[in-house]
Amino acid sequence: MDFTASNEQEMLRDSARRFFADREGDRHASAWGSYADLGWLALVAPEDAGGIGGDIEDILILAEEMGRALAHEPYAGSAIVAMRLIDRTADGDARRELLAAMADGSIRVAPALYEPGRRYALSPSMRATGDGGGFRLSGAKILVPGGGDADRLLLSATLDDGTIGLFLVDPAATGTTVSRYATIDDGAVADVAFDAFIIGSESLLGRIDIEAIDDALDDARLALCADALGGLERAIAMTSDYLSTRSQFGQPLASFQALQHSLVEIFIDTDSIRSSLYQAVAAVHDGDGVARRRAISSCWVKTFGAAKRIAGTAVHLHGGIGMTTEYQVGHYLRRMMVSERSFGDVEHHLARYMALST
Amino acid sequence: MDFTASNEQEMLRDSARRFFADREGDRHASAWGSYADLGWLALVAPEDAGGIGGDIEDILILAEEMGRALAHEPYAGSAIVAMRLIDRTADGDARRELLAAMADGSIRVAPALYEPGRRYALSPSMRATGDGGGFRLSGAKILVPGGGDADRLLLSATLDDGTIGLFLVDPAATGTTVSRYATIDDGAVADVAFDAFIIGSESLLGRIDIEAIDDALDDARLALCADALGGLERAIAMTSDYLSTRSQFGQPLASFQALQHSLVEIFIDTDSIRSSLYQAVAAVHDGDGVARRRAISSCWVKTFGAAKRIAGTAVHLHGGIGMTTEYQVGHYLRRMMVSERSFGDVEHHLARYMALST
Amino acid sequence: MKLAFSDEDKAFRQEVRAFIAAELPADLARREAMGFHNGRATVDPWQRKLHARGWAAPSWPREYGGTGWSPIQRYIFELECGLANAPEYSLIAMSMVGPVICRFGSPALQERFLAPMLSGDCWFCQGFSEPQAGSDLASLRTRAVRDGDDYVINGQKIWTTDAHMADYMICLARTDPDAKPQAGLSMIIVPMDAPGVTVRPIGTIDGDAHVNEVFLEDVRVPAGHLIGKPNEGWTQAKFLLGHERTHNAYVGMLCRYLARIPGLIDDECTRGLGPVEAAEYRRRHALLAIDVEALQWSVLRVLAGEEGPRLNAAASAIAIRGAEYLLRAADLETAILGPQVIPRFRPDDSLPLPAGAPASAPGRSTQYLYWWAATIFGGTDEIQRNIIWNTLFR
Amino acid sequence: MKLAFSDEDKAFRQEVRAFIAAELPADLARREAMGFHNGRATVDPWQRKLHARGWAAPSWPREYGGTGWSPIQRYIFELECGLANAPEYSLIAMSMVGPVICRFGSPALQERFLAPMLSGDCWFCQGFSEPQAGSDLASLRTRAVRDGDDYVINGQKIWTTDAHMADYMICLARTDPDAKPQAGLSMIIVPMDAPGVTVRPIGTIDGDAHVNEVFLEDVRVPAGHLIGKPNEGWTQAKFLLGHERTHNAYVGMLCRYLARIPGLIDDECTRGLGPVEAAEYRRRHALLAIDVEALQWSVLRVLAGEEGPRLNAAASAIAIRGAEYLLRAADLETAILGPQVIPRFRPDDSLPLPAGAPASAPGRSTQYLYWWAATIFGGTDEIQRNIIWNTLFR
Repeated sequence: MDFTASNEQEMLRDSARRFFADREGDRHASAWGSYADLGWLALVAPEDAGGIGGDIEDILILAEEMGRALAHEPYAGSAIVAMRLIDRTADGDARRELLAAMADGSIRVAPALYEPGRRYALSPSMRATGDGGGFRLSGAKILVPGGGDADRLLLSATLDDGTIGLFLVDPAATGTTVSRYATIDDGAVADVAFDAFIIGSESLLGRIDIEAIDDALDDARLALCADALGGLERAIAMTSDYLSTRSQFGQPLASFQALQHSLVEIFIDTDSIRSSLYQAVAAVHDGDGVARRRAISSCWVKTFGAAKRIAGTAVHLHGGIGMTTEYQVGHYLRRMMVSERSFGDVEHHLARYMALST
Repeated sequence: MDFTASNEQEMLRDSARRFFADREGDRHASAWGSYADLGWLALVAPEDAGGIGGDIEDILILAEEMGRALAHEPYAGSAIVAMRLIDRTADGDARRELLAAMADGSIRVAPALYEPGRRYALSPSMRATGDGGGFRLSGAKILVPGGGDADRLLLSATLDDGTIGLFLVDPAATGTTVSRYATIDDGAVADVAFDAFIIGSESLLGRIDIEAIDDALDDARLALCADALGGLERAIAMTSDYLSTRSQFGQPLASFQALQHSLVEIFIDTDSIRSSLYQAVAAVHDGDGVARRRAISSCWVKTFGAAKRIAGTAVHLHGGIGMTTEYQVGHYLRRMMVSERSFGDVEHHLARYMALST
Repeated sequence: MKLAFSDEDKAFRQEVRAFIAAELPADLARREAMGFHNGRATVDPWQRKLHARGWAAPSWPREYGGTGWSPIQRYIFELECGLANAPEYSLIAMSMVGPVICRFGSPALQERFLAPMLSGDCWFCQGFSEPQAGSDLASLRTRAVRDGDDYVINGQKIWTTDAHMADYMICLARTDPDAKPQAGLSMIIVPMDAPGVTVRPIGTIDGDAHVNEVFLEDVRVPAGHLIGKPNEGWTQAKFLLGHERTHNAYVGMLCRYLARIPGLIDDECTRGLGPVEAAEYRRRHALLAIDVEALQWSVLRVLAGEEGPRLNAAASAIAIRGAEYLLRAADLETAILGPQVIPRFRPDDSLPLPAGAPASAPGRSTQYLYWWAATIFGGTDEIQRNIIWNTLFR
Repeated sequence: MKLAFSDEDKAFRQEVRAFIAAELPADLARREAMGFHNGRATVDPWQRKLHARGWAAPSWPREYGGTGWSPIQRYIFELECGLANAPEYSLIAMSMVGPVICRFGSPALQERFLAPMLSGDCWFCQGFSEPQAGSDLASLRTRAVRDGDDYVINGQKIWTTDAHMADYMICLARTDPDAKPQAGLSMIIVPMDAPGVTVRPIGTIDGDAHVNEVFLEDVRVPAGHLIGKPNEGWTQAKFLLGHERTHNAYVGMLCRYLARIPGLIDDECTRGLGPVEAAEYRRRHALLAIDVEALQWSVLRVLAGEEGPRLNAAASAIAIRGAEYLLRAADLETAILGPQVIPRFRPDDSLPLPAGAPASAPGRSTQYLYWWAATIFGGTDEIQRNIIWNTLFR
């Protein structure tokens, strides 16, 4: 058991913090190329495909900094989920080349797994019907993170034999309709519709079952928890600063015990999220699939069962200024609202946790 | 809509408060006779049986004072439940005479409705088998409030035809075993077992269905809510006094904002219980059975969903002294624990509320 | 003690309900239900209907064009409007400024302003808060200096709801800089089109547009725009803020949520919401309904004056719980809708909905985020708790 | 950073588990699970088994007869004991007084006291709190005056756990009345059978008997009973209280609750608990388990020293949450058991159970009530929050 970050991990954290500090004023420009240059994409890719195959701890250190900085790049989706899915599904050279191209940033792939009116179901109602040598795709995917900016979409569809195939398709091709829109936290997602869209057989990367898709999401779930943790810690630090500098009724806000204790309460909750993240990481290392899934759902429930309340309390402790978009603290609250329903919500994960506990 | 207590109601409250103040040192002696003398038993009895047939508001004013004073007499059981059940079930002279004797205190009746291992179920598994002209009773009743001191037990049993009969039996008769024991709040209850106990046909007061039994409990439920309200208000007043008089770290406890706000929070919760009680009373007056049951369960959930936390916080704010039996505040916490599971608990009533809401 | 609505109250409720059912435009109700801040063009037709019925100003005295309703009747009206998705029309003018003008204003001011307020031709905003004085009005810095027949006003207001669409601001300004902080304030009506008035919208995290900064630079208004006597602004502000003691309980809005949520759950069960989750959300709905049932009676107790000297404490208590329950209600709605509330919807609902979003989704995140402000404005929860402590326990 | 138990840790856990399974008397485990305060006669056999195995004092240095375990090993041991319903043996002697004597005591004191403590022949109680000094040790009034070769002690202690069955008290007393409040204190060992010592049990609302008042009237103890140097009591007390920073997280007890609750729910489903209620209780159990999983890692972080300078704050945080979770766990158990927890059960379980009560019922109300004390002793929640604020944010 060693809780101390290694030198390499400290360097990773410092470089991420410096990178985001430097582009503070430019937060909405795409930084995917920089992510590639910094090796953050390769960190997720397996070593046999030119990647670094980093430890989950390393990925989470990065995710924490992304959360602190309110970074909008779809790292959880286009780096973690997409690479994990391709790693498990594709084969041979196709797998290695694709992962290598994703790791160096030359191809950006957005995972398209969710469908309209089906909440967090991973079983695709989208059909890929055999048509000549290829397939005919019909259906829609929604809330694809970074789906408007991706070079390729990685999507799940049910094949004629009832199994699930994973397809790599070009969103710019005729027969696809991509509707890009903003999310409440200033992120960008897209809905994608396919109307009898014909693709070649090479688009099918391989077959996969629902449990394997769910497993591929798990590292991304931890990344979103770490992202939330980084954001909440920053929101607390901002609130502490604000209380010290602001006065009311002739006294610094920080001198009011009720405000002190409110801040302490959300500090305890946030620090507990770090502990929960650590138990999940330990379960990832331990290797037992059931225990791992259970621990990750535990972390999700712990994190997002509290995240909005913590961020909202930080807003509240700021008073009116906390509600404004010009000030950063409220953005954490919006981000929690989006993250908490990105790969299943609290109730979804509580149900998974309970099912795995018996 | 009139929220002001009438002169008569003020007098009732004052006389109750005075009565309990006078016997403060003597809290564990039976006061049933005094209850009769003060007209508190007649208050519940119908007018045509020599009672007063008081408004529910009057009964709740009394119950509030009983809660404040931590009175141990089984008023909810032996006055409210027993009289309401007999009023609905018995007939003619038998009904009038019995109710009149209960109202003047000459006969004390304890309702025996609950059975071992059956939680809050009101359908009796106890059988009353026809035997010659009378019945043979077999089974057990538990947690009978005041069951060790009652002259008669009022118990429910399933008849040969599957309907439910309400019986009045003498606990001192051969064939009954009465086990008296204390509850955690210093109350006295009894378990009663019948082993092929033979009773005459006159013991059967009449037949009743489960819904009517449940309805007979409803006024007693409101009385327990009012009892809790009175106790919680008193616990808050004691806490307020304590904080003003006690110092720590060289300052009066009352000067610490965190303690102020804790007390304010439980005040708000307690005052909300009063509001909830009022909405239930309004529903009682309104006459619609479904709305009445729903409103009473609403009040129960509101009251006992918060009562232990409120009383526990009052204990907490006292520090160590609050945990001692010599000091009164902790007794309220124990009383809440008993009351909240006396005629159904929070989950039981939430389920009833939800079933009646659709 | 008689805890029941009278037959007259019940008849009144039916009358209000029938009126709303007949007169409330369906599209207005739909937009109101979404919960975005609606503009004047959207809500004015409703005010004109109310005006025609004589119901434009429930909280004004009858002799000034108000309804003369009892507090219980006003409560019933507000509740029924909430349930039916009828908007609160120009809250600041109708519930705050109007009563102040009725009570303190000169006959000339009453003549000039009250009738247009009733007909919907005159909107007000409230210029109280300032950047350095959040919940602490005694430290206001905006100054009004008498200069001949005018006042010249300089200063800055913030969190000014509706300033971007108001005709006038009721401005709390310092008219005697030498008096004690609370003694030197006055209330002055400032036309929003006066030279020197600049309105800058404040972007808020809910994504809606409703609050503003208002800069006042050498703004000149006739001295007759002063309400009442100079330097009695503190008294007037307390009257104004105290006039709607039960408004912050939001029972109309809460009942609107409670009425809507069961249908939302049923709908989502056809869109992938599982039975276990649905049961949990129904449970939360029931627990919230039970809390709101008590809150409604807390409001009635305040309205009926049952609280007596505890009135201030009771008003603070319902404000704390009102904000808390709104957050719970809105959180529950967004939880039920799940990922469908992620898109940023526009108040202008002419844009097509994303493929994943049902018609019930727009406005849900916006409202949840907005209700965090309800824990701040009108005095933070902490200030309300201080009030309760000082009133009851000190 | 490597977040996993090592293979050595896992092997150690198996070793502990096997030892407990083989050696813990079944009746002791049953009584411990009930949760009443057990007397010495009940728990001494277990201490003798631990002593024979060399595991009597997990928190003492090895050279004094301790185990020399790493913090993680101590954590594992405590957790496994909790899960298996093994009692915490004489907590005050083993976890607090022992380490103080090892660190500050003279060789003579060590010689005299340490071996009997290990073998279970010497119990201690802790005389810190006084009637006018709840969480505020600086205002202690008990005085010890040097008189020849003795100290003469006068004063009163309160909330003294186990005083009724202890052989000695470690007494914090004022030896220099002229020094600053914290500077003039010393720690002195007082035999409980010394003339002038009177123990009066304090009845507590949980109905169990465990705390006492101790009156000290001209109690004469040899000067050699002073631990360390005169007037260094404050330093020693801080060492003592800081020694078991993670104890107040109660993870062993919490895991015991978590392990037991699913079976309780299943049992009650055969005794009238409905499926909807059962589902709600299972849900609460899961939410508590998730919180305790995080708490365990908060404890591990403190034990591993990850917290660095934040150690005080982290210790306070886990104390706050530990007490909160205990109350939730005990509340959940009593809710599951419903009316069956109403009877006052006796710690002496020789009395027959009431007809309605299953064997799982005794002790459940007692423990729930008792855990309210956990929000008070060792510093109230409010004091813990002050510590966190002062450590991290001031």
